[in-house]
Amino acid sequence: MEGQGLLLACIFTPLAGAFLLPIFGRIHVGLRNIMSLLFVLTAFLCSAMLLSPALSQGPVSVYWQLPLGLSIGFLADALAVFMAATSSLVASIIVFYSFGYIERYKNQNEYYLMVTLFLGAMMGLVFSTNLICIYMFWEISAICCWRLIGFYREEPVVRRANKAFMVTVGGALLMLVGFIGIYGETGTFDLLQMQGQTVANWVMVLILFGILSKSATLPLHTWLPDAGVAPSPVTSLLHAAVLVKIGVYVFARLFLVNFQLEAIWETVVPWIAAVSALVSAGAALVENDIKRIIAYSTISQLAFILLGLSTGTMIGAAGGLLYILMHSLAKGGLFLCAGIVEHSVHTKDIRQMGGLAKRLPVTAVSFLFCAFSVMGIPPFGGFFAKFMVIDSALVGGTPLLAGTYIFGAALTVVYLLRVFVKVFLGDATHTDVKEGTWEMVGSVAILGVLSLLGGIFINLPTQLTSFIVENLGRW
Amino acid sequence: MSAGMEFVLLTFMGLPLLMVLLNNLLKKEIAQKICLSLGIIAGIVQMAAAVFVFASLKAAGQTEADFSQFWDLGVGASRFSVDFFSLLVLFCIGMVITAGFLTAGKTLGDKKFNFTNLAMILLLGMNGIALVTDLFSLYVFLEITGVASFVMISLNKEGDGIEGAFKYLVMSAIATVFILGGLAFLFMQSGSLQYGDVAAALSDWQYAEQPALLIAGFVLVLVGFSIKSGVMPFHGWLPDAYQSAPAAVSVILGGIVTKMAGVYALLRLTADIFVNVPVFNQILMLLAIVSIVLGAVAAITQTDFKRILAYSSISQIGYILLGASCGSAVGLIGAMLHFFNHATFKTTLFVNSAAVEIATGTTEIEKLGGLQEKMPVTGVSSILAFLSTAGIPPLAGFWSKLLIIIAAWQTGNVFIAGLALFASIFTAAYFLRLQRCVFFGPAVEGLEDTKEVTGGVCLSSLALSAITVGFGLLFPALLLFLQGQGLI
Amino acid sequence: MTTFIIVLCLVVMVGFAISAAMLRSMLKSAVSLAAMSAALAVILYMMGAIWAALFELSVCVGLITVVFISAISLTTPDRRDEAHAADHRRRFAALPFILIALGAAIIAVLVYTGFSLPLPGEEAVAEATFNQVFWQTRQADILGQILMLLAGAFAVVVLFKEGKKI
Amino acid sequence: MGAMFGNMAAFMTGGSGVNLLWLMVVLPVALAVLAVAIPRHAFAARSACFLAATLADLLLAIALFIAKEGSMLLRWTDFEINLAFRVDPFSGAVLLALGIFAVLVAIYSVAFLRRKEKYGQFYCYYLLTLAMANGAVLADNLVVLLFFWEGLMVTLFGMLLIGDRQKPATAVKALVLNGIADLLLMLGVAATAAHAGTFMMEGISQLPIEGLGVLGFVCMMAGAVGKAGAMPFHSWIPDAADAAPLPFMAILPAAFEKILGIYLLVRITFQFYQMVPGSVMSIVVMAIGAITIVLANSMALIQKDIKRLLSYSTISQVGYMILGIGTALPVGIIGGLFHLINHVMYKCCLFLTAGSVEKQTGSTDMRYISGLGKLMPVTTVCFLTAALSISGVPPFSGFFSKELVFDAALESGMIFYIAAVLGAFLTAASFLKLGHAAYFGPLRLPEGVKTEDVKEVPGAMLLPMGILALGCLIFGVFNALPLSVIQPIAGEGYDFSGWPDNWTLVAISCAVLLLAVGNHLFGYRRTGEGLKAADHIRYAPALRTVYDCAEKRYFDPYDIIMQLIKGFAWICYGIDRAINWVYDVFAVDFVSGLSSRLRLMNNGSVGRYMAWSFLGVGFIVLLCLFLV
Amino acid sequence: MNVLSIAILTAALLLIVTGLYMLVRTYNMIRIIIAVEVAMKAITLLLAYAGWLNGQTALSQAFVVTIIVMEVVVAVVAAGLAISSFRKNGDVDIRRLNKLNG
Repeated sequence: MEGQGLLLACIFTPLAGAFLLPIFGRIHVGLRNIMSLLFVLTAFLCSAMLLSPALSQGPVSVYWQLPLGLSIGFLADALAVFMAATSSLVASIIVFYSFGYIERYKNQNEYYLMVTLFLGAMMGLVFSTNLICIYMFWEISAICCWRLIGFYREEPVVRRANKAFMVTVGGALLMLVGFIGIYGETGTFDLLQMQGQTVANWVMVLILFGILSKSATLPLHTWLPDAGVAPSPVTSLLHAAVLVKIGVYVFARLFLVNFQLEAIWETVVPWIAAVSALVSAGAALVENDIKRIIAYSTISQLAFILLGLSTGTMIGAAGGLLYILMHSLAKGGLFLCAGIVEHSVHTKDIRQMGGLAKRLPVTAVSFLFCAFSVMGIPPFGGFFAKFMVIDSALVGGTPLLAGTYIFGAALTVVYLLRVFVKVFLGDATHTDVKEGTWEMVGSVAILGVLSLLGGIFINLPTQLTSFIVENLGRW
Repeated sequence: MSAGMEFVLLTFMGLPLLMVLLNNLLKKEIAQKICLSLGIIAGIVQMAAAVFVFASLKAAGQTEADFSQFWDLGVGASRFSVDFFSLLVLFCIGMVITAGFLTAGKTLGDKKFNFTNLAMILLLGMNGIALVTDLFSLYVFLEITGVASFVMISLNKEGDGIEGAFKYLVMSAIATVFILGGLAFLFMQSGSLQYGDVAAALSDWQYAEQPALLIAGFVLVLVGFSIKSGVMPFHGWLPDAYQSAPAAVSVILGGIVTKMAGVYALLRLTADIFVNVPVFNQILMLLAIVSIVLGAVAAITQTDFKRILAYSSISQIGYILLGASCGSAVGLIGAMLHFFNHATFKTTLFVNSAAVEIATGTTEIEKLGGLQEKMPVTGVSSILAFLSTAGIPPLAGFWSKLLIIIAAWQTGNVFIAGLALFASIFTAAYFLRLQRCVFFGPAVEGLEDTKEVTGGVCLSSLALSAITVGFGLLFPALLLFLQGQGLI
Repeated sequence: MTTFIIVLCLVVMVGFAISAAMLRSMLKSAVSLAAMSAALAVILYMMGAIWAALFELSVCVGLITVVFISAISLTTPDRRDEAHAADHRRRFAALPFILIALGAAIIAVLVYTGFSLPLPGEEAVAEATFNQVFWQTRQADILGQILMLLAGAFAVVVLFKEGKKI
Repeated sequence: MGAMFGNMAAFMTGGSGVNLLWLMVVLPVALAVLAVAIPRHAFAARSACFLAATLADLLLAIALFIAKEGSMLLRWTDFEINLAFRVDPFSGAVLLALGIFAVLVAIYSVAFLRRKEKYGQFYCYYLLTLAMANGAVLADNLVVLLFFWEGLMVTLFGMLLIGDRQKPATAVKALVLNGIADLLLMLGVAATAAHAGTFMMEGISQLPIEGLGVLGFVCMMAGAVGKAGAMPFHSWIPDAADAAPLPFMAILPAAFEKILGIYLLVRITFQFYQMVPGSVMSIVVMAIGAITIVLANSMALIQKDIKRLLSYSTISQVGYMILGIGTALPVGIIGGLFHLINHVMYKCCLFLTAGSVEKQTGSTDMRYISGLGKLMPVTTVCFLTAALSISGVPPFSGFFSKELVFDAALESGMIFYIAAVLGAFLTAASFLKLGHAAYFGPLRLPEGVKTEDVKEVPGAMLLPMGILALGCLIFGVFNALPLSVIQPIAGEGYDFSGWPDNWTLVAISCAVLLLAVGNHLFGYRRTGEGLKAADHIRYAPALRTVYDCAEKRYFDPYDIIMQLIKGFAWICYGIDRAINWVYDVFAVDFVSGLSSRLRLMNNGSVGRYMAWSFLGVGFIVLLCLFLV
Repeated sequence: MNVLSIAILTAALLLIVTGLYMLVRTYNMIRIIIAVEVAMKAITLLLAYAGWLNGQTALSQAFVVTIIVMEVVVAVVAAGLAISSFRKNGDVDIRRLNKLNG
């Protein structure tokens, strides 16, 4: 199939290219930046081009069998392509934004290396069909995340980077134990060979540890707010494009595509997520650090995604996937806006900000658009996702759950409004504030507009998600 | 066996001996200058020879080859023999010795001459351990390795070397007593100490005339080798010895010596001799898991770079032994590969610690900071090595660990396998702490003009990191090869 | 008769071992060790290991004792060692009792279980002489011995050669 | 892929060519974008664009009203979430109402906003609001309904921010309260859909209120009531009166939101669900209505600002509609809907008069303005007409609709009737006070405003006011005209036009009005000021404390909700910090404690090492004895 | 019952215990070496006895001879370490060898 080249290019361009970036960086800084963007864009374009074969001709795959039930397999089915396109799109915008944001700091070579590698790991993970490969890319992403969070090299910053690494790797190790448990039952790590089985409950618990730690769900979430000490494009990358989406993606990959979720988990997982949604939303209301608030918001929104994916309903699955897309766009935008704000006023405390809308009009509007999308207010994209997810709880016959999530959604409205109002409205606190560089402002504007367009032309993404869900062959 | 191969086989024991002679016969001034090159040559030639022998064996379709060093031997003799595993180990030895000699250039000053002599003896001792097929000869080479390393640790008499060496010596002597006692008991039953004969005597040990003697025999042997390999709770001497040794010596010591003296021997015992003694494996597995967990936990609050590495070694040795104690082919292969990987990454780390010591004059991690920018090669290679240690894919350490865990799982020790896997989190913990204090965190005062160490140290970190990464990436090919050999 | 001599020598060995442990003087300990070695040599001789007995006598009784005595003489002129020696006996007071109890226990267990290792008949004794065995089958050990001696030599060079201070 | 883009093209053009229903939404949006795209200083061009959009919308609405039916469907997503529009007589009528008010307020706004900053934003939001409202009414799919319904929040937020960006509290309040209502609606929609098994409104009919239906009904009703601005979702409206430009008050809280809220309420209670008179749900709805009437009117009575007073009055009038509809009796429904139409007219008119006052004097605070009647006669006449209508004085329109609601309330329960009558009394009293204070009495103007500057407003502003005031009278005298449109909604064969049948009720109503006049005179005598005519109620012994608390916002549901949420948030934060403590402190301390213990094991003494080793040996031997 | 086997095994065990006891209880480096020697004597005895038992006297002699050589060198190295330590610290007390810990 002609798609195989695309598939491999999609994965290995960023993976291998990342290591060339420090060399480019020695030659010329601009070259390195452009190349970095190019690698990430290649991933996006390749995944976009894979969309057509994945939708029409069935999945593209590359496969080598190895002994011991290991294999190297990459499969570009609609789900994988969807996820890959989403992350690489947002990542491209973030890399573009970084041009402006990161230019004044040290260790830029490492930064671009890690960002590109990060995306490469995401691409690899998304397309992998082997549990061990998934684990491998999972850990690569943890390493990138560790370096990137610790970008500023200060003691507390590095401590938090370490915390993030510890929690996610701890979860991942438990998950690997679970994978080996599956291996013990089936004798293979190859997902293609274990379609439609159920996993033992204890394996499920272990895998959940991994997923919840990566997707920062209660009680494994606290590293994510702490990771806000990273540069804003990095947090954006973590929250929107790559890191936390890994967890939910793997959940979808394992329990929508491959394994049959046992009935009990269709109750337990949404409830864990519900508690997570409420607690983090509450914490977001109390926090004063803009990035921490948005981070808590991510935790809260991830719960919605998990809800959609775990209720075992078709609309929920489609809604969960849609939510991934919409949340990526909007949350990416929010963090990038926060980055501009942080650069402008040199603080992250929202109590010391105010009236920035006049000085940063584009940022303010983009922030508002993205915030509306996250709140789930039409005509922004988040609305449909949120509705479908909550509907799935009712279709699944658990109105109490739906009510809990509605409460969570209400809290979302409140805390995001609080941020917007405190930062952009009210009395101006800073007079010498300037908009960020054109790359930065352009990036947030793109994300804001995409959030809006995503809602108006919701037919495109939803058709894709429905296609994915319908082809799972379980409803 | 082709003549060429026969000749090459002789180099394992012959070449280092030749180097020792050369070193002592040359004029002192010349010897001082070239002695390190001699060691490097010996190391590299050994690696090449191992590869060559491997290729020849493969070409000839053999899995092992016997040879004698000086003159032909009679029946029932204690011969030297190579198989794939000992070739792997010989390669490791060559690699670590090379790295050690590359590091020695900047650290030893006027002690190079003695260092070379002793290191060559050490090399011979280790090669002997890898090559022998007789338990008593094993003991002999063990003792040689031991003596050479005691002296090397105390090479620098001003420091704490003597203390470390003496502790090692005492514990090693106890180990010797245990091992020899065990051998004596085994000898009473088997009448020979050839691997094969002992294995045969043990094949139905439960029905032997005096099973108590055999039990006493293998318990004592197990304990003795456990002390030698520094498994918890027999580990006391190991951190002290590693920490007090001069930089170059600790590279060799930490990289390979204790592994050869203890772990390799235990691997041989489980693979070749105690095949039919499940109790041996069970006890070993217990020791292994204790070492894995507690070794890593103990490393977390250490404050000395080399001491952290020492505790890390204890933990990693646990993994190797865990693989060995599964008693399955996968486990054994995993253990062997982990042996190799451990030699690679732990040597890298000791080279890194040597680099830090050369550049800043200390290995106290609290006094260091922010070296990543100043010493990029050291920083990056230490990260790679540590990640390999922690079993982060796609680096080499992950794959061998995975095989070990799979083996443990398949033999039904689910809980131990899970625990061993999860214990990697402690590895990650001390790794992160060390990175934070030494490389990743903020720069501290007084180290502003630190520069990357150039030359051999840098070269060996780079080469070893390349091996770690390359091995990890090419692991699928290795798996296919092993499958082709029918090993898994 | 053989049995009697061996048992006698064993008793002597244990006795000297205890004295090596309990005597306060280092010198006397070293001499006790030498006496142990001598008794062991006798036992080896009685077991037919003539070469071993010879080595034991010459090396252990002779060489090692010399090593010990010189080491002791190089390290003793210190008063603090006497102070340590003061509680030496207290620390070792328990040893004889432990040994007696342990010995009695071991003998009791062995006797109770009817433990017995029969000596081989004449036909089972391997005919090879020490020479043949040593040179024909233990080449690795010989190489090892050479290396060990080399190592010892280098060790002496490193550890003893530091005349500046003394 | 191709199919997807084809679908997208169809999506953008409204399926089969240009569709009227589709245009109802797209046209205002397109013109809104156009209006913003026109340069800022071209006021005339922008305004023309703005007016053209509303006029076009009105024309379309008329066309649809005449057509009475029509539908379109565009595939949006699977799961039946499709862009489905349908028009039936009811929604046609509602669209027409929206269109009319949109045009009237638009004309007024153009004049009102001349030479004001940010008028472009207002135009834009106005048109977007219109589009969203049209969409919500047209929607034939619950999700589409929800989409447009919630979309109104955005424009609401935007409009409230126009007023004063430095004081965004009102905008936040509005967004939060509306957001909660809309999220409840979301839940309700989902529950209803799950209950009915479809999202298509066409396919949902007369569901029993049980099981999921209860949730669906209650939540959807909450959404509808919240949009209409009944208690407890009301409290942003008086605050908005301070913050937003006045046309906003006229168009959104007074007109569109009421229309939409009641529209949905009717849909819920009579189409989606089967609400039986006297059922629990019916009583709940009525109770909400009754409480809203009494409380909001009591608050209106004591207001000293025209806009705030009108806002509270707006809230109270919603109570009548809800009460009427809640009875589930034909007379109640028709009364409620009739009251809706009337309310929108007179309240719109009242707000517009207030806007005129503000435009000319710069204030609407009755403590500073008084006796404007001579200066602004037309405005005063319009005000008087509307005020008489809202007070329910025959033969103005408000009288007739109120009588219908009274009739239904009496039939459903005496208590509701009493509440409604009490409301009528308070309404009349507060408007007596308002009229007396603002338009009559001695002339008083805010500082800095000269008497000669205060004159009648321009014709463009008077026109809408006049039309609306006239409407109040016409819909009263010729009440058959609106009722002929409304009555079919409740079913065949109802005719409530003409004078009320029940003269007893009329008598009581008139008595109540007279009582209100008497009360006003009593208060006026006591204090000598029209503004303080209600002070004897305000400072009555028991009520005094309650009113004090209310003025301090102790009863503001928003503040209560926010306090609760804040408390909840702190609890959550505590939980979060506790979990964080486990990671940052407990785990670290535990592991390093363990590690330190292990370090103590290696105390540097070789004897200790040996001891550990021998312990290990002993353990192994024991283990061995156990295992062998 | 075989007196000889019982006696030799018992004596060897007692010697080993004595040696280990000495190792643990003494503070003197030289005496530690002596302790190791004591234990080694027991090992020598056992090996020789093992050879005697199964008729492999020649082999066991080869072992014993090798062991003796090893023993000597170890003793010399140990003595060298003790003397070096003495030069450095002024005594041979192992309680002073506790700088490396943790």
